[in-house]
Amino acid sequence: MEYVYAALILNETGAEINEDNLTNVLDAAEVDVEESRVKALVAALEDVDIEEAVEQAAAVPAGGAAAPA
Amino acid sequence: MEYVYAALILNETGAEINEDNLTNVLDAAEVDVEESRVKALVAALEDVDIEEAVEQAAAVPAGGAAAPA
Amino acid sequence: MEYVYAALILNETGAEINEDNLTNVLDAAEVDVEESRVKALVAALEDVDIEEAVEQAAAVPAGGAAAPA
Amino acid sequence: MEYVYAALILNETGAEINEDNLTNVLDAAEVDVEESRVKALVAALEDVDIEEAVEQAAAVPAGGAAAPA
Amino acid sequence: MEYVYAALILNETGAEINEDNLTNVLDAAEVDVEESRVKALVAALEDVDIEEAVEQAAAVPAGGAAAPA
Amino acid sequence: MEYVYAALILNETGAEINEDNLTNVLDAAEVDVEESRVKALVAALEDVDIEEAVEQAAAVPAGGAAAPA
Amino acid sequence: MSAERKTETIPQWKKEEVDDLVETLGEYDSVGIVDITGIPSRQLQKMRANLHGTAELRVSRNTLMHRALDEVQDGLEDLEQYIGGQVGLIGTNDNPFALYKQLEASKTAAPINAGEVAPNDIVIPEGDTGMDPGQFVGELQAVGAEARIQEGSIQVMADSTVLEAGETVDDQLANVLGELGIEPKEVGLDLRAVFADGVLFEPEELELDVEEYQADIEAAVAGARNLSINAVYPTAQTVSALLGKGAGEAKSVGLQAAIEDEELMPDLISKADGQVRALAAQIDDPEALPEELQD
Repeated sequence: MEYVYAALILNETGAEINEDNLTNVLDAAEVDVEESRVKALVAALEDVDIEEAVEQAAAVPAGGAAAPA
Repeated sequence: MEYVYAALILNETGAEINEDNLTNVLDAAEVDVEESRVKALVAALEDVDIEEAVEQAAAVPAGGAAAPA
Repeated sequence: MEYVYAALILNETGAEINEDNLTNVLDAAEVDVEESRVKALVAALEDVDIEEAVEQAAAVPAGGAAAPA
Repeated sequence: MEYVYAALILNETGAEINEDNLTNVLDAAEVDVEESRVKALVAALEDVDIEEAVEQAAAVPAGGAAAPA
Repeated sequence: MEYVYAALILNETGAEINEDNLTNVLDAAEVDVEESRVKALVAALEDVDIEEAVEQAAAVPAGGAAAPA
Repeated sequence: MEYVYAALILNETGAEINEDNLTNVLDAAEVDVEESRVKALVAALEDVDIEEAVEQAAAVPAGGAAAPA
Repeated sequence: MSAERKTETIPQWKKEEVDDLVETLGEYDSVGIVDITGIPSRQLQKMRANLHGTAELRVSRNTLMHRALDEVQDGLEDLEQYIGGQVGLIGTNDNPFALYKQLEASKTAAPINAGEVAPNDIVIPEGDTGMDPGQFVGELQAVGAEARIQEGSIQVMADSTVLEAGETVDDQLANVLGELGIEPKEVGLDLRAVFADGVLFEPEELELDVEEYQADIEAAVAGARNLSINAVYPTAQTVSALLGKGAGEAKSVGLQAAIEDEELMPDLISKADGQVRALAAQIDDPEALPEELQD
């Protein structure tokens, strides 16, 4: 999950979630950074609205299996 | 939130969650680090079982609707 | 489940879920493909809305994703 | 998700989940394979017990069957 | 599902679940029997403990029988 | 349950669930058919909405708790 | 052969009656003996009319019915043991279970008279009798009902069995039951036995528990679904569930491995956010937390 956490830190600071920035954060935590995962993460996040995803998480009680519609 | 994410990254990598390490990670994300907050977080986490806390949250709420088609 | 996974891959790529395509995917994974099972799967899928089935699964909280990696 | 499905097929057949095998399966499904995603997938799965993760999914009604009344 | 029901009848009577027996039962019900579906069923049931598979809710954590190859 | 399975096969094929048809199916499975049970089943099914029962069963994951042997 | 012999020993009208009965019996797949004790003939006519189209009721002398059943043989002679008292023959091409159900459904309640034997336990039900306080409360108590005066009327406090099956109703009880309008008798054609396609059924075998059958069907369907899914044998009805299962498994693996897949991202972000909140919840010092994570 460290790659995801790194992306979320950047999201909080308002920095761009790109390969360089992610790598910097992970490097600083002495993660043995795999370039491919960084690339894949950037690509995967391209069309994702992080704020929205976070809000939805907050809307659902964590731990509780939400009843499917 | 970024302080807590930074702590989670360190937790994943197995690095010690201390002031230096947190500051490094946050610096790398170009966070304007507040020393007092880092101190407080390190102190607060001393008595917390991070693994346990993280696992409790792990029953992931589905962001189903957010899934790209 | 490998036959089902193969159908799901084809569904994602937009390729037709027919005997040839399923067999190709399974062959590539060196599955000892049983033609009858491929046929049965294709037959069963005939009137099914795959998107709907997949989306319903996605809407359900994934089972407690315990120990984070 | 086609990359993940490909990994699950290999997991079922007992084949190694490596770049070559994944690429073969995805090629067969005529996926336009991105090498970095394959690499990232292999890396991400390295420390995960796939069997366990698959079984955990089963804790949730597949197909979104609502809780029994 | 008629093929599955036919297999279950044979299972109850203790008769072997093979192509001939399944075909006989389905023929008697004037099902337009598809050989491939019969074959596929026999193949699918080969390594399955039918009693257990019948009783175990399909959507419940797999103790072992859940995902036979 | 073989009598019920036989009725369900007939239900799927759209054949009438009468004594003759049930007996044929059970005979084919070499069940030592008890005429009285066949008669009782036919009579009982007159008052049971099979479709409804089928839907009911499909909506609820059967088996309840995981009970892997 | 035997029929020939019997015709010599009985009057012509009896012979004709037996022949007629034999002919009737031959028309039906199922033949039964019904008890018609205590049914007035006019009511019997009505019942006969109601059965029209599904069953035929024939009432004759018991000796002649014996003779007719004996003559047909084929197992019908087994029914002779049920002839006794006031009975009739009933024939139907319906399923005997359906016949039984129809006969049971057509039974009507009737008052019971002094001197009659209770066919079943007689119960005075709990509730307000609606009667004004008076000596009736004593009568109720005398027959064994738990009665008392409450809120201005006579009330029975609990279901009270005042006579058990097989016991004889006395004047006092008949009177009380009459006052209350309780009709403990079920009057109607009472099936004693049916012979259907070679099988003899007694009433207890003819009473079907439809709910149990329904439950069996549900269990059978559910079992078949389980088998289909667990054995990964897709059918039109279960292939959706299998696809869902596969998708769910992929999702679970994807989330656990934090696979960088577009589809998984929203859930992974949710997961991370949930973890942050869960961890923050363990932290007491507000100084350590940003505002949005403080309680």
